[in-house]
Amino acid sequence: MFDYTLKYRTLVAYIGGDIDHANAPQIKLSLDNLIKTESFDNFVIDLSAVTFMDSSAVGLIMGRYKLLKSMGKSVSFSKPSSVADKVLKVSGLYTIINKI
Amino acid sequence: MFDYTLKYRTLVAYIGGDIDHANAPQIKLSLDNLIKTESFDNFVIDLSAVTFMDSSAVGLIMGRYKLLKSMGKSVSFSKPSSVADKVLKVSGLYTIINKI
Amino acid sequence: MDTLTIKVNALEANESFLRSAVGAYASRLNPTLEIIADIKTAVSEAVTNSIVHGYACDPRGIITVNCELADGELTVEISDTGKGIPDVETAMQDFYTTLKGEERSGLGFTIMKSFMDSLEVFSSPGEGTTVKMKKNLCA
Amino acid sequence: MDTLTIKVNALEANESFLRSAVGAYASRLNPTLEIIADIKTAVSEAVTNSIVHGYACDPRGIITVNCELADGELTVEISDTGKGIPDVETAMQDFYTTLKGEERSGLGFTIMKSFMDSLEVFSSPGEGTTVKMKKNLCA
Ligand SMILES: Nc1ncnc2c1ncn2[C@@H]1O[C@H](COP(=O)(O)OP(=O)(O)O)[C@@H](O)[C@H]1O
Ligand SMILES: Nc1ncnc2c1ncn2[C@@H]1O[C@H](COP(=O)(O)OP(=O)(O)O)[C@@H](O)[C@H]1O
Repeated sequence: MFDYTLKYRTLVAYIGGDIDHANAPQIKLSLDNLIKTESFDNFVIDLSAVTFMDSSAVGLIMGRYKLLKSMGKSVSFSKPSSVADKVLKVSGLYTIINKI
Repeated sequence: MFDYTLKYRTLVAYIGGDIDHANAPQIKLSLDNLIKTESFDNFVIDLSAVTFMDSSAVGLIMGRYKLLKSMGKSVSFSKPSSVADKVLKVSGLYTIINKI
Repeated sequence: MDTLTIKVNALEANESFLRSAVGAYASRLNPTLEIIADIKTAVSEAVTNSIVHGYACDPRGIITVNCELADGELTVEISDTGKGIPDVETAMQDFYTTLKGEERSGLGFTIMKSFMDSLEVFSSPGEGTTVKMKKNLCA
Repeated sequence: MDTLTIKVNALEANESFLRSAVGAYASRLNPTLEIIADIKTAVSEAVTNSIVHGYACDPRGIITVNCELADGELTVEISDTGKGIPDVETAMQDFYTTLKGEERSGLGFTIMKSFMDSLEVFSSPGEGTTVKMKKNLCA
């Protein structure tokens, strides 16, 4: 599941369902395409509909974070589901990307 | 899942969910208890909420059918789900118990 | 190359576990829901037979399920090393059952045969039983 | 006596298949949804590692999952006969990964350790890797 909204130069990417090694490449493609084609200042990753994720999702998010930082954009998380929240906590991602 | 309604001497037993060898004994108990305690003329087996059934369910229904016939009651099926319908067809149960 | 082997104890809880596992496995070729339902029913019949007939519900018995997906077709083999069937032809007849008192319908093989594209039964008394079934997933 | 063994090919489709199967198996002791989610995450990490590191995505590789339920506890062992890990202690450090270019986070073992009650890793180069984890289901 992938969708997005763009409003006042804030791009919200909604990633839902199961995120694992098998489908991370597809989600990566969608995200990179969005980052390349839209003009925005703030990138928000909405994980409210995530039903499963593991460290492959962490690698995916880290990769997008580095790309966005190199472009001077702000990055934040929005409403992670409880399963996403637990993985983000253990992985330490909250120490570099804020939850809004 | 098990429930029933009694109206104008017609007892409708609703059996739902998965019916297999593991839970047939529990459903049998509920049905036999109902048959023993309620007073009715017509017994209707509503299988509209069945998500799975195999030949263990056929054995269960055959057993209740014989009991009910020996008591002089009428027996019929109501709204079998598509998975229930297919098993009832192949088992030949429709040749002895009508679908209403 | 896409195979699956599962071994479990002869426990009632494994009736739903194994039919769901084989159903989920076959789903990766994206068949219709009706095909998945047919497969789950047939697997449930064979697994129940291994538990109640093969092992007389002794949970030390091991049930082995071997599956393969190839050319759009599922092959599934359900085996036990239980008591076996003395006469397979008789056992496969509609309504034939050796457990009269327990509300077995004697329709397990009937349903396996009509819900799958093919059914083969290999059995020897004292050695066990293997049921091999195939189903085209692209129908 | 309640054991489960599953053997499958090193295919990506088996990442979700195996974590769902082990999750469904553990569910029979009626743990909380959070415990099931933790188990699925840890299993997914170990299975993904066998596929991408152990077998370099060669589907001929076989992944074996052995589970046991006893005394309210799940034991799950995930094994491959792939390339193995030369130095397990180093491999288990946070953020350590040998696949830098491919967006592996190096957090697989970190997550297995914190999501399960115990984690042991047995590995020899050229022989393969076994990850053994336990989780109390009645917590
Ligand atoms: N795995 C098995 N091990 C031993 N006997 C079996 C096995 N499967 C089937 N049988 C025999 O074949 C008979 C017919 O099986 P089936 O058609 O499934 O009907 P049912 O299970 O209702 O008896 C059984 O009653 C039993 O005697
Ligand atoms: N099953 C395995 N076979 C071979 N090497 C492995 C296996 N599991 C883990 N490793 C090694 O351990 C390292 C760390 O694993 P992990 O913490 O899961 O991070 P990641 O998978 O993101 O690299 C891997 O990069 C790899 O070198």
